[in-house]
Amino acid sequence: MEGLLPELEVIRKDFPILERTLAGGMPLVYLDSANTSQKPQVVIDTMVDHLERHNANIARAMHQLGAESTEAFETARDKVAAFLGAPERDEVIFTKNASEALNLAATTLGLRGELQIGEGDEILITEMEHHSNIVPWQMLAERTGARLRWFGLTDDGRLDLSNVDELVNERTKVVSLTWVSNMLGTINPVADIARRAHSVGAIVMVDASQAAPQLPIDLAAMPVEERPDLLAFTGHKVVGPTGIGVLWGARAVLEALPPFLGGGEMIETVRMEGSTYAGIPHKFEAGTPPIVEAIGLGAAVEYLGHVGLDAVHLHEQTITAYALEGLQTVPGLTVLGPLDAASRGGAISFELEGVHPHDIAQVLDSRGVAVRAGHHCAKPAHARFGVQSSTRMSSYLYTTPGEIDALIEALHHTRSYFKVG
Amino acid sequence: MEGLLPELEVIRKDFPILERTLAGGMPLVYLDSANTSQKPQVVIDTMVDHLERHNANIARAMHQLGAESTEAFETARDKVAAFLGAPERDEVIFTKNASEALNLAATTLGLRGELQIGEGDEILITEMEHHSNIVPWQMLAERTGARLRWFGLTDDGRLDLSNVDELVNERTKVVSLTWVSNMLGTINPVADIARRAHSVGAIVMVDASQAAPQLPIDLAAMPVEERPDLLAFTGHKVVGPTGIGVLWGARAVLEALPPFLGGGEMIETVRMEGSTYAGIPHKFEAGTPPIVEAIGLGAAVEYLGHVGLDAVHLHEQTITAYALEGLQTVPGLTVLGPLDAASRGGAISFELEGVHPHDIAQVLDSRGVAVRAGHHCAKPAHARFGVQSSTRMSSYLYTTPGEIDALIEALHHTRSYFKVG
Amino acid sequence: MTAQDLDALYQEIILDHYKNPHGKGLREPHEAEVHHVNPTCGDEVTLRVHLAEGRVEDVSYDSLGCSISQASASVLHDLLVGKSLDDAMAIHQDFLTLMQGKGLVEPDEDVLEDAIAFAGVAKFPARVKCALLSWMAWKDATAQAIAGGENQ
Amino acid sequence: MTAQDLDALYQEIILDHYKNPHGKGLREPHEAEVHHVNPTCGDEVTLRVHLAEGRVEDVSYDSLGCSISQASASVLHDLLVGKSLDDAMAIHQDFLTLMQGKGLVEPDEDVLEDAIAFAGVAKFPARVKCALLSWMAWKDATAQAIAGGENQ
Ligand SMILES: Cc1ncc(COP(=O)(O)O)c(C=O)c1O
Ligand SMILES: Cc1ncc(COP(=O)(O)O)c(C=O)c1O
Repeated sequence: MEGLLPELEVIRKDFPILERTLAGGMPLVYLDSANTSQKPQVVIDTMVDHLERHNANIARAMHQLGAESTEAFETARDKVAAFLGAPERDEVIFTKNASEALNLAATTLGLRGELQIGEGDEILITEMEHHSNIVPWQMLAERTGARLRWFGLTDDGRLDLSNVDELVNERTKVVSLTWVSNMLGTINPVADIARRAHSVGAIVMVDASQAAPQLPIDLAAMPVEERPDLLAFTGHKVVGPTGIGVLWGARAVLEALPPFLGGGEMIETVRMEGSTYAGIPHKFEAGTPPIVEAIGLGAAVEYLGHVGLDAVHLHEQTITAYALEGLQTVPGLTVLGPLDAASRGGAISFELEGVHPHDIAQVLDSRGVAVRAGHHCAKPAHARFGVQSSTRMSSYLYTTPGEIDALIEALHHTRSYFKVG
Repeated sequence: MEGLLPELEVIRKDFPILERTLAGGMPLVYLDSANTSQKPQVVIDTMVDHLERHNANIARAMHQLGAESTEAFETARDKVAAFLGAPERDEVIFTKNASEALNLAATTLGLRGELQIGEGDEILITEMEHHSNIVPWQMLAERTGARLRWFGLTDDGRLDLSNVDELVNERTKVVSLTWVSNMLGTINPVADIARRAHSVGAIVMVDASQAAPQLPIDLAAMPVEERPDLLAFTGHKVVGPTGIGVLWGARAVLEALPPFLGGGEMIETVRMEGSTYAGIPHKFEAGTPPIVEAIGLGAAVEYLGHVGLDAVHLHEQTITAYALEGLQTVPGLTVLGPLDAASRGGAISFELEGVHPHDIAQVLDSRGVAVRAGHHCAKPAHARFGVQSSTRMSSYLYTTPGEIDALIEALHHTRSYFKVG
Repeated sequence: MTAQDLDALYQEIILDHYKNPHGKGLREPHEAEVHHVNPTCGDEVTLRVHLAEGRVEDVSYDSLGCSISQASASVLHDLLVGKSLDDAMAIHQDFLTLMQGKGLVEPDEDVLEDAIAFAGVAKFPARVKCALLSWMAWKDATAQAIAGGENQ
Repeated sequence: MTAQDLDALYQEIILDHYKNPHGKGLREPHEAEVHHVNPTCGDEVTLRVHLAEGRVEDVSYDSLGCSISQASASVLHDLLVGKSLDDAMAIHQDFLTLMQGKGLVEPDEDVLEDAIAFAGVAKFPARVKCALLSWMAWKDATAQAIAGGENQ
């Protein structure tokens, strides 16, 4: 099949979990990578090596282990900066996950400062956001009296831009949207929206949690009008560990935002009467950061860089196209979201008439096929399509066409198990 | 030497890093455990096993890997609850570190809710706090108009309780203090202070970051008037990984606090117009939590439990007493903080006349002895004693008397290297 | 899990209740109505109780969810309606014990009747919540109904 | 690091400047004063510059810190006072390059004089900040003095 990663079998060997068998000796068919990705040996080994040989706290420690640990941690920041094509490495802030990065932005935009949002201002999001890009903005709106607005969705699962002129207006202070939907798979026109938002002076935040794993990103190469001001992604979806996420922000914006959490490492000086704060990135990294996790993430994005994000993207598109084709052979199955693989990411949510997603996932699991069932933390998008939950398959660089075949076959089996059709 | 862990050599074998040699073939003498502790093999192996065999997102995933991962994560919560003697396992909230736990409390106490702090209210801390237990309360005071007050320190490094009646009054809404000082080593009378604070209706928060590694804690066994309402500690100081911390809170208090970060997993239902939130602990765990880190922490506290916290405490006291004795042989050396090992933790900060802490640490490092130099994130406590920085040695369950000898010898060498005295 | 486990989970009785739920629909009169959600998957139930003279006169409900959650609401209706409040509470407790027993609790068919088919569910932690959704809602609604009655 | 590395770090010149710092103390006149802190360890410097007709007339300072940071302020005083602003900036740049060179940059003794003793420091990332503290403060103060002059 053209478009697959040329060394797919070699790549699969990098991921120890793919050799696991499940109950009944079933091989694992892991199609839940949009939920969390599996980890290559190099990421695990890098973390183990750090813990066994170089573990120390960073920055504060002046001994050899401390110097090694600090060097490894800051090199991880360089690697993440390179992965994003960040204009400056100090613009990369380590958080615990994408959710914290989004909350950091939403919270500090509500605090006293140049960029403070208040009554009369508008916050603009979309109906296809992950809860982590909805709830923080609802909280911001509630705390500040600003109004939360959102782009609706078209029937085929894209942003409804028909009222963009009304939605993006001079009251709009921040626009936050996902680059790739974790439910519908839709790839959004972030450059266009950023351009419009910037023309009214709004800050643009992009949730790249689903984009970073599969799309090449080069922030420095984007025209500045189209470049987001803030961008979030999460380590565990880019073959990195849990416990680590990234907020990238343009220096000027990060400098204008007040600190988020207070504590060790984010200070310049502390007196009981008051404190002053460090510059970026440390200003936003209170306390001991996720050191071994950042180092693991560095190894992860380096691994993806070696495979090549273009190649990963092509692989995802190829698998997605093959999956969309296969799903069409299952009677009563409806895909939610765009149907052409070229304009979507590798997560495909669907309904199967007569069988609830939980029950589908359960039968699939009995055959070793791991998918996600539920609302995928995107309740509003589900509500928009009048469904309460759905089943989602999501592939990644280690997914084979054979695994898609196994999914399709298991779906046929599900129908017969539940005696539908 | 009586009081040492009986199987000290066996315990040391559990920590792979202790076999490392440094530049020039020097063996590692790691005396920086109050900064971060080293990790036993079982913690590393537990994390590796999870990443290689069971990795999946939790709660949301219904497949076998998801069930295994969820089970491992929630079992880690049980283990932490057991470690603290928590009245209820759902009172254990996973955060990214102690700093986040402290910020969570300080931030949510400033938000609309039953416990909201406002103008006219007082927040009480102490002059010996780590920056992570100062800055969040300064921020809270600034945001709400409440007044920040603090206990001063006596010359021998204890809390000055002479004005306790004035400091703890009917305006006091929250008292937050460290159980064990990371700079002075002082063990504070938290039970007494909690009793007083509760008598005026204040919430009591204890920073147990330095206590959890070395003191047996049994919350359920404490009389409720003396039991803190909130308690924080950090994974990397209790032989666990970075990227994980714990906030324990009494159910009633946690339920009265509004949510902190918003996003996946902390919701009950989400509509674009507004959301409702889950119960504890999930209400405070937005986004994908540090899964493998929590599992590593579970293994860590279990490991400490097997060794026995009473035995660890005795070992720490024995080593500390031996170190205090040894330090007295170094001319021009002054210990900051209490001088009797029985009433202090295992961190000892000191000054050496004529040599700056940085330079001490550097010479020690050339002999493989790793200590910390600087303000140890406790600038106000340093200012109180009229010093700008100090050198700190800190031991742990793997520290031997021989390592203390190496430190003392290296300090003598430092004096001659810098030709003092 | 294996194909056998799957069959243990999806007993015929469960699938029958799922296809033909008993007592579904919201009815009058009722003293309390609650709405419960399983945050993990979004399954929902709206449930009403009608109590009279210490007896469960009716349990009516509207629900959206998987076979397990639907069947368990149906079984709840069969088991609790017509029982004295004390008996209903005891049955509720037995069902809870069964579901939280990780598959190790032997159910008493005389008490739990069709609900013994849920014994297989107890082995699947992710599905226990599904099975308990309506039972938790019932307990909540009943508590409210009793409290409401006392306040009058 | 080894005992040799230690000696490379603590060159006699550095220890001499540390014990007898040149130009220490705050003096008048000055056009700008800054206060810089190394957040990691708390080392501090208050530094004043006095410029006149494009020349560095004086650099005066008060500082608290380790041997490296103290010696580097002393060396800075020796090197920059009396130089034209352009020359001083060039020396500043050379010192920066040396310190950030991870020990791989060969210093030019004609330009850097005693400051070449800091070549060993460049191998210790944790100490580079110490060596640069007063140099960063000088740059900041000088920029302020120039901006202040222009605003008049
Ligand atoms: C007393 C005390 N509180 C809080 C902290 C902060 O812990 P962390 O940096 O893991 O958030 C530390 C350690 O650095 C500490 O020693
Ligand atoms: C689009 C999107 N945004 C945000 C998140 C939140 O990521 P995390 O749970 O790691 O914070 C996710 C994944 O769960 C996602 O898919």
